[in-house]
Amino acid sequence: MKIRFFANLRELLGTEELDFADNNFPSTVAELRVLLRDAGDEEFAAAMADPNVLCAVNQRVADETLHIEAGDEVAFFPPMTGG
Amino acid sequence: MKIRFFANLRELLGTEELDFADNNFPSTVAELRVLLRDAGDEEFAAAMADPNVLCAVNQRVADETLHIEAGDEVAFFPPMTGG
Amino acid sequence: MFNVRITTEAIDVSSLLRDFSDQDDGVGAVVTFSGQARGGSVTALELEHYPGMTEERIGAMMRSAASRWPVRAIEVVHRVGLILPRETIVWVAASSAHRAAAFSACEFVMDYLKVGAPLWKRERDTEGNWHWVQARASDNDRRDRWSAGVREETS
Amino acid sequence: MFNVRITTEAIDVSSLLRDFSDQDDGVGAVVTFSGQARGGSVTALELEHYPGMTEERIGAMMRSAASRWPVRAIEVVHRVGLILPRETIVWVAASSAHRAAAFSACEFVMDYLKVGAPLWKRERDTEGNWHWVQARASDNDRRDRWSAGVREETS
Repeated sequence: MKIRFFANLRELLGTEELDFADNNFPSTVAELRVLLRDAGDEEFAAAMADPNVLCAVNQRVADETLHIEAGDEVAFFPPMTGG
Repeated sequence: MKIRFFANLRELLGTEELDFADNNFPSTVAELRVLLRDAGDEEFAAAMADPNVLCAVNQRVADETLHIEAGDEVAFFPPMTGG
Repeated sequence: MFNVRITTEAIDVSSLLRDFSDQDDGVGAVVTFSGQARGGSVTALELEHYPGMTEERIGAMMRSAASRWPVRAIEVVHRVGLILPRETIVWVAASSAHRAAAFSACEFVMDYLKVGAPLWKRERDTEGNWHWVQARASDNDRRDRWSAGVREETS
Repeated sequence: MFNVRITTEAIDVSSLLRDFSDQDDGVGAVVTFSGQARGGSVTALELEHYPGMTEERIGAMMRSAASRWPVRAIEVVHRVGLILPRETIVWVAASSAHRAAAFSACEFVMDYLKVGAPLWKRERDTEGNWHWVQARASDNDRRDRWSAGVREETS
């Protein structure tokens, strides 16, 4: 299962996508955030803990308690600044 | 002194302008309305008495009590419907 | 900065927008309104205006908008004479560094113009008869809400 | 009727307005917003987006606007990639038989887009360094006023 990162998270991580083996997949957004802290440096870990950093599951901004399932499209990004 | 008429008032009167001898000029907008009733037919007279019909003095919508002076630019017209 | 024009020529909104957007060095936000003649049972419009007073009144509306919001430029072009369905009757554009200001200024000028600029419209029906358009109370309501102060408090 | 497009090409607001105005047989009112990159201390912008989700989110905003006001058509074009000062970042157009609906729908979509469409902006300063733009609380405030219900009551 792939997890996508955008904007400064992508930069901090140095990649736009991480691969997760499906059997290790956490069950909620909150749990995924904890797991991901080790994927990058301290600044990235802090971003994962920042409630302003959003998680989208299947292209919808998701609640921390949402259950993630195999095949879901998951992404993390900072507050949006388009327009 | 000339008085201008627009839209349906112009049509009712059959002209876009009436000439008033300065010495006969009434002192307020309200008095001018009364004087003008005889300038056209009954429908025109009714329009002159209609408070929805506006009078502009020097290109500003005027209160009924405004004093008209020689040299003023006076016009009557219905509610505006531009745009 | 403030430009008002009354014209008997067809209004080309596309070129107006190009010129309005280009006049400034990246102003931020541009909001435009264009009002077109509708078709259906109306086969033509004719617009009459009070020359001089129309420009003066619209100019005052633009200055009033600029005193309420930080706008960079406002432009109004209003067509008069015979207008066919689909043709543009009026164009209003406002620019600002802030999008809320551009939206408010454009809508404010349009709301005031509808009821406060000396222009009159008559419509030709399918049988060729002309009828003067009656003023609508709802247009007065839209203007009056700008003085109620509610909108500013929520903006 | 509802059209959203994300593009790396320059946005030509003039031709967009021509096409948008022409698509309909005299709809009445057309309101447009265009946001341009400002100059000054920012020498360039770069816009990144989440493909697919961006279109889906903006589409949902357009449908939401259409459920609140009687709009005929709404169009959004958003540029991504490198954008220079004065170039257009975003275009929103709304048409309706009623001007108030066109104004509201256009501003509503723009206010939601600013905070709810997955796009991110970074700026290049005069020394060539890039900085991510921080989200502004005022943008959230502008979106939230649409759910406060105040504006509808005054419209």
